[in-house]
Amino acid sequence: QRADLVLGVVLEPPHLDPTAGAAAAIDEILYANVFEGLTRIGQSGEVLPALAERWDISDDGKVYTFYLRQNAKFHDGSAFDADDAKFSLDRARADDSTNAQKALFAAIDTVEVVDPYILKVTLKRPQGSFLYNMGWGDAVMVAPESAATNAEKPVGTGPFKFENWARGSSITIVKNADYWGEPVALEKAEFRVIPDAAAAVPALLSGDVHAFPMAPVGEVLEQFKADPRFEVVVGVTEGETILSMNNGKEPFNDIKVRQAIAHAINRDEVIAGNGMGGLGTPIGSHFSPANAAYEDLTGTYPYDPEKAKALLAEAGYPDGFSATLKLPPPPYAREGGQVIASQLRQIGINLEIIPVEWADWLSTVFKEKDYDLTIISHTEPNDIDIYSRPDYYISYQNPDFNAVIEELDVTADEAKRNELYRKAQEILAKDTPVGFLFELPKIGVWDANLEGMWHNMPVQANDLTKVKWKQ
Amino acid sequence: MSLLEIEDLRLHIGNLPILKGINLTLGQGKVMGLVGESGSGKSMTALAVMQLLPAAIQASGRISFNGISLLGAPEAAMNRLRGNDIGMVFQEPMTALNPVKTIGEQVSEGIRWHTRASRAEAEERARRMLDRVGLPEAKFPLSRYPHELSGGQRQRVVIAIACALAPKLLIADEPTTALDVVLQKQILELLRDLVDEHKMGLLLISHDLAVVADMSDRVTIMRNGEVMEAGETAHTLSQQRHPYTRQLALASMHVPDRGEKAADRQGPEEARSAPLLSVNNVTRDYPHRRTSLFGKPGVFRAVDSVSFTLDEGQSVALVGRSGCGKSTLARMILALDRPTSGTINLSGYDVSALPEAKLKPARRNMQIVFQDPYGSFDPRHKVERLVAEPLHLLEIAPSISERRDMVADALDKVGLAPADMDKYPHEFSGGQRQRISIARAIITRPKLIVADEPVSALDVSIRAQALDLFADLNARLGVAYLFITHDLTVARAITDRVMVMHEGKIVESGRTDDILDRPQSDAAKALVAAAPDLQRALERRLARIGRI
Amino acid sequence: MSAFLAKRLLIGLVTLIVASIVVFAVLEIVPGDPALLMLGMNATPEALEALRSQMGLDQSIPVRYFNWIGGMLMGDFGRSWTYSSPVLDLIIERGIVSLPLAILSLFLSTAIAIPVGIFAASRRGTIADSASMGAAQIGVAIPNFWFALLLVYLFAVWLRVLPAGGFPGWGAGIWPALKALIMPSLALALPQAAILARVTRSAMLEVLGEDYIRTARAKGMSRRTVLWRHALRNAMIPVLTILGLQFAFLLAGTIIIENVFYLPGLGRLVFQAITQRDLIVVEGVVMLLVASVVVVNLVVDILYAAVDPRLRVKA
Amino acid sequence: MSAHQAAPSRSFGLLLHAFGNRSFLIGSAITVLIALVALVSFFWTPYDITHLVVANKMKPPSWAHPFGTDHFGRDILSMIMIGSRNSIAVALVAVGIGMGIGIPIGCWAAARGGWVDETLMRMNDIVFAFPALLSAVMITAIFGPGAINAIIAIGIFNVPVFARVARAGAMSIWPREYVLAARASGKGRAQITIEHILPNIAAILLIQGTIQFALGILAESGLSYVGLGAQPPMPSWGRMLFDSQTRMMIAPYQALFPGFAIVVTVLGLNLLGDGLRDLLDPKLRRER
Ligand SMILES: Nc1ncnc2c1ncn2[C@@H]1O[C@H](COP(=O)(O)OP(=O)(O)OP(=O)(O)O)[C@@H](O)[C@H]1O
Ligand SMILES: Nc1ncnc2c1ncn2[C@@H]1O[C@H](COP(=O)(O)OP(=O)(O)OP(=O)(O)O)[C@@H](O)[C@H]1O
Ligand SMILES: [Mg+2]
Ligand SMILES: [Mg+2]
Repeated sequence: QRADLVLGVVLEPPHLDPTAGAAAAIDEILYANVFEGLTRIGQSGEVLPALAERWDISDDGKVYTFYLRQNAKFHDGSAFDADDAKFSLDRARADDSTNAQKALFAAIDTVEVVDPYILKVTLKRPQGSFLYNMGWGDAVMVAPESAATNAEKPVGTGPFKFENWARGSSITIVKNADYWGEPVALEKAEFRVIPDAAAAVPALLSGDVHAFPMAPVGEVLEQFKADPRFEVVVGVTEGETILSMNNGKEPFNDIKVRQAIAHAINRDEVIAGNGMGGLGTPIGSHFSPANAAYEDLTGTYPYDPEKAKALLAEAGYPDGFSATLKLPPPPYAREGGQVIASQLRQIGINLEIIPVEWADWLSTVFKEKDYDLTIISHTEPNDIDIYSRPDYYISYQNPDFNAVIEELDVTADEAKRNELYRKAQEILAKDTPVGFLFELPKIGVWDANLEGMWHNMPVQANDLTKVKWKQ
Repeated sequence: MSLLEIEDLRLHIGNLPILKGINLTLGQGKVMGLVGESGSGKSMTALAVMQLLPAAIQASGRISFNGISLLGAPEAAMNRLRGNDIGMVFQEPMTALNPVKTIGEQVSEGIRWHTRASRAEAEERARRMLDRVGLPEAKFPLSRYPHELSGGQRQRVVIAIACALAPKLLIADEPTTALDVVLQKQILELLRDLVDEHKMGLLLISHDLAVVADMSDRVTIMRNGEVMEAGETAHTLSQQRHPYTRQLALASMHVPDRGEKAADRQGPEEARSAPLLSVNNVTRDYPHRRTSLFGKPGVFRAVDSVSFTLDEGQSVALVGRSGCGKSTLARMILALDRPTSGTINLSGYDVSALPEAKLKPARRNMQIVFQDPYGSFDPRHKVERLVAEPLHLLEIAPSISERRDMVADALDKVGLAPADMDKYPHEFSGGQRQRISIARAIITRPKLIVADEPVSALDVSIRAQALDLFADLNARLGVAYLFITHDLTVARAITDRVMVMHEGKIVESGRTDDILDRPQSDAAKALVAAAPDLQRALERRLARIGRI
Repeated sequence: MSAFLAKRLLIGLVTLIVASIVVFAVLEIVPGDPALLMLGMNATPEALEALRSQMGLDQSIPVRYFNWIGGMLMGDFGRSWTYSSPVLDLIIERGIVSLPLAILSLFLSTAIAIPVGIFAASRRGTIADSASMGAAQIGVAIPNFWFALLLVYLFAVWLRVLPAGGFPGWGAGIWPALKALIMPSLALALPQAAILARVTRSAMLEVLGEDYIRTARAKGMSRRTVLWRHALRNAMIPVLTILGLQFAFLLAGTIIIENVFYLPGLGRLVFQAITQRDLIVVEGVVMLLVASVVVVNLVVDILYAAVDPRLRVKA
Repeated sequence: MSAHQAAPSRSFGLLLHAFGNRSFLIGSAITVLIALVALVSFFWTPYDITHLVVANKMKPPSWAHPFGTDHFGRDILSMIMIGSRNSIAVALVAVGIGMGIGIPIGCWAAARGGWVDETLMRMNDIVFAFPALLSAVMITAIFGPGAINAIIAIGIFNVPVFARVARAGAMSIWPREYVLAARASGKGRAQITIEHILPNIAAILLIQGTIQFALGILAESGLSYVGLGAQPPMPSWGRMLFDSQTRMMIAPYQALFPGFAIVVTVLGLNLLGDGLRDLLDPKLRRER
């Protein structure tokens, strides 16, 4: 039976330390395969035990006691224990830490080793999402001896060991024989970097690559669907794709203008022309349709150019206005942006399209807020709270919304949390600080003989633990 | 049966005839001179014998070599003949050799090709041949490249290639036109010796009657692709039965009528007022090519402490071998180049030191006529603009109609019609072009004209006309000339004084007749001895015939 | 000869120094913060600051320039910001893909072009001549990436004889590695070959019209012999010039072709490093490419002298 | 061979030659056609390409859309027509920049000689030492991608080309006797350059111009292909190729037509250049 696998990935990770960079590409290769956290996120976004077998939460919601696996070992042979766990958490929240998601650890007050396999984490305040946070790739457990060299030679506790990185080309991981849990079926997996969309199609067709969990194949998807050699799975991600507007700037500080834009957007057409084969679920607020707390609010501002024009006139722009639309590299932005520009032109808003590199987007749009409109997919899971952040690039301010988020932060009860999430969604849908477009689809194409691939993408990961070839 | 027989050779390019029925016979050990003006078909005749005509040209008639018919002979057969039985020497020694191969390779190549000799054997023969043409191994090893040789030496290599296998027939197409007279003499003597030695037949092509008269047993005179006259050299050229022959002979011995005034000007030196031009101790150095990055570049002294004066209306010749520095000196006089040291004074202006802006008045007084009547005109300009160019020097720019008048006047003076103003230079013949070039030189009424080889590119008959014009202008306008030439007949024809230059120095100067008849310095003697002279050549030849 | 070489070397050195200043200055004004790019949208300001000082971005520009130059002279190209591995290692890793690719293409284009050019010149005006030059005309006009695309669909998708792209590494064996380079080098080489064939042909024709060719023919040598023995070497002089220029072109051409075939070469490395603002990598690779152009020009100059004795200045 | 070739009346002779010159005829026909297409596109295209009708996407060629439609439902024929503007404009302006800066530099270097010449030419070498595409990538990284920056990037690399050609041409004219005659008439370097040098090197510059123009079109398409050339919604041939390459399998016409547009245009320009060379370069003309 076959036990090797070649996966295509679009982006090469800059390095291999998930605790020291934001690049999704790092997690896509290492998360759950090489590195594990105290908890982990399952296929539908649920929190599952990982290196922590189980945990207790104090009644005030401030103290978490984790009971760790006793048979877990790092790939260098050293055992995993509470000291390692304390080291990992303290390192991530230290002053000179370069963890990209430092905010995940902001609530932690102290971390104590109670026993070699019992870890006590005390929070400054109750945090409902703490267990979920501990499942992020940025919170994985590392060993003190190897933490500094993980960037080049990652050492984790997962079912696969890192073997080789041919820079610019591929990263290979192999089965970890000493894994504490259920052994994996694959002996070897190679993540091959294929950045060019045009190259992905022939790579799959020629059989060079067995699976492309996020296949950039656009319209050619139909071709793969029709081909019995391939299985095509369209799932959801945590990527809310939005038309961000600079709420701190004329004319987007005017809700009428924003509503006009919301009415002018024809989501179906945007999705049809989004460069991802016309796939994607329309959204009316900042929430993933895969989530239990999701509420369909796409009807809040239906497509209605006439109404949009009227609203614009009310706002004092009867003849429309001109603005810029900065587009980062992914096709959903570059392609979808053209459709949006065409749609807004119908109501008199003339957009000048300015394509920007990621680096440029991050510093000019995200940091300096030097933009009018931009299209971006927020792929962090459960990140509706970004609208409450002070100084965020959208510059949206609503005390009601902030109150909901604050309450959410201290609520641990599932039902209650979902209720609050719905409330937050509704506020955003009404206020429409941004134009809500669609949830980024996860288009997976792989060999029909392959099973166990994840269909959805609740976190940025390609969990290979259950993948195997059919006989 | 003769060595080479050409019967009714006709060449066409499309419908255009190039040769119209040439007949020519050459015996073994004999020299046949082929003369004619430019474009008369001399080279084409030679190439037809070699079967190396340009692809577009069709040939008919009969060429037989040693009884073998060449015209239409298969390529393989021609390959066996060429270089082995028929050798050819070309006009341009500078380009006739492959720049990337050593002379040894180039000479031995033909030997190996034809005799299948080993490399060593072939090289041995090549060595002997090069030694024979005056390039002894000791001084000129086989490993030399062509660019390491002078023009005359290269021509010797070309001759060595052609004669390497002692061919029965040697064709030499203007083998000396690119060389100066002294070299010309040496090369011609070499050819003659080779002919005597190997009993070769030589077809010598030249436009110079004197050369042919000196060298050949028989001559064939061509014009426009036809043979005008053929016969024994001395008789043909001295009796001049055919009018065209007479015309050629007269033209090549032509001396312009310079009138009385010219003689008057040759007054005693002390009687003269301030000279028009005075050149004092002028030296010009050119940097050598640098050989090391930081070392100081060496210098080459092209003109070496030259001093002389030139009076108004005087006509002076500057003669000397190729590369002796004549043109360099002329350029400095014209303020186109600056001396390394020394001064040049033209009617009160120090042209060697004045900045360009202050030179205008001096420039108005001097103009230049070049050798190449075609290359001296911008092909894109009309005659009016070309001739008017020096008017740029006038203080007040003339109006358009004034300008046309002045151009018309200048054209009139050189014997051209005012209507010619609106033509382009390529619409004129060589002689007419040289007239235009003279018109340009006189339009500002200069006191001095520097003429650098003004007639050496012209055919004899045109040359005679040009010389007449120079003499005429000198007489009528009183222009002074500095005539640069290596051709002593030209110097004799129209100058009052001669200066002989050698390796950058003026080695001798004086009245034209004195110098040319009684040269004192070695350089002058060599020049005079080498200068071909039709009259003397014929006398020698007739005397020889008489003696027999 | 040595003086000539010394002069060329000095010029090359000056070129490199000027190039280093230009490259450094140009990249200083590239917008975008590499630290922000690495840590992403959720990064805290302290984390960013910490990363910047790790990268040495808090030093002044001249200090960074001289550190960089000084390091390079010692053979230390610095550490990649994104890959956090030595730049030199990266360059070597990528170079062993790009260099063989460039050499293979150069070899292919010369191997195709020169015989074709000579053939066409020797058969001037025949159908063979017109046909090969017509093909060359079209070859010159085809964008190499488009040609690459056609190749991929023909050989990888349709015929399935060659991999569509990627590079298995030399460790996977010579043949699989070469197989991965066949199409890319073909795509790079063909348009170049078309240019080279045209140059070869016209250089040959020019030389065939020279006087010394007539001299050689007058020795009785056949047309073919003259072509090989006399014309070829002289015709190589302009061909060499074009070859030298083409090398620089090939190096740059790899940027596009490596993208089409997702080869992990130097071209992709710079392209990627620029988008990721990994400036130290960009600087290192650009300097390397400039240096290789300088070296190739030097080699071409030396070859000139080998071909043309007129250029051999005697010491 | 003698330099005194018989030249027929110049302009008339050229005309006669032109009609007998196949490269020139085909080349100029293609060039004129492309220029016409670009001109027409300002007034009329079959469809409005600024209005996207995504529902219409990826229709194969038909009577309504002779070249089919793209992934936004735009008419590819209209896109190619408008794209020609971009290709022509970029290449033309880039050649203009190259000529505008390169020719004066080359002429100046030739006129002055000595250290001026040496310095200018070494500066040229430095520009030449940068692989052009690489520098274009850097330029667009700084100023952002876009047609203008593509023009600058391509233009910069045309400068040394024209400088070299102009210098070589001028160097061969300066020692001519008619230049000496002009100098003897007291004309300065600048005036001689304008009156004698430039008109006499115009032909080789023109020929080089068509070659660089063709290369410019290729370079622009290359830049657009890696996403650094013209930006949407402005159509460009290279960009169209880039956009269509993932869809080669299902909509090959999307990549074929813009590809052919590039090949045909470049071919036309190269033929024109060849034809011009045959017509204007007497050295080659003589050889025929
Ligand atoms: N390759 C050619 N194609 C067509 N016509 C030619 C060619 N070469 C020469 N001619 C013409 O053939 C005629 C004879 O030329 P040829 O070279 O034999 O003259 P020539 O007597 O050697 O003149 P010169 O003294 O100038 O060398 C001339 O009218 C010339 O224009
Ligand atoms: N620009 C230059 N640089 C270096 N050397 C030069 C230069 N011009 C001329 N020379 C050298 O100076 C010497 C004299 O040259 P010049 O042109 O004055 O000779 P010339 O007497 O006119 O010869 P010719 O009769 O062949 O025209 C020659 O040896 C020549 O090689
Ligand atoms: Mg001749
Ligand atoms: Mg001279």
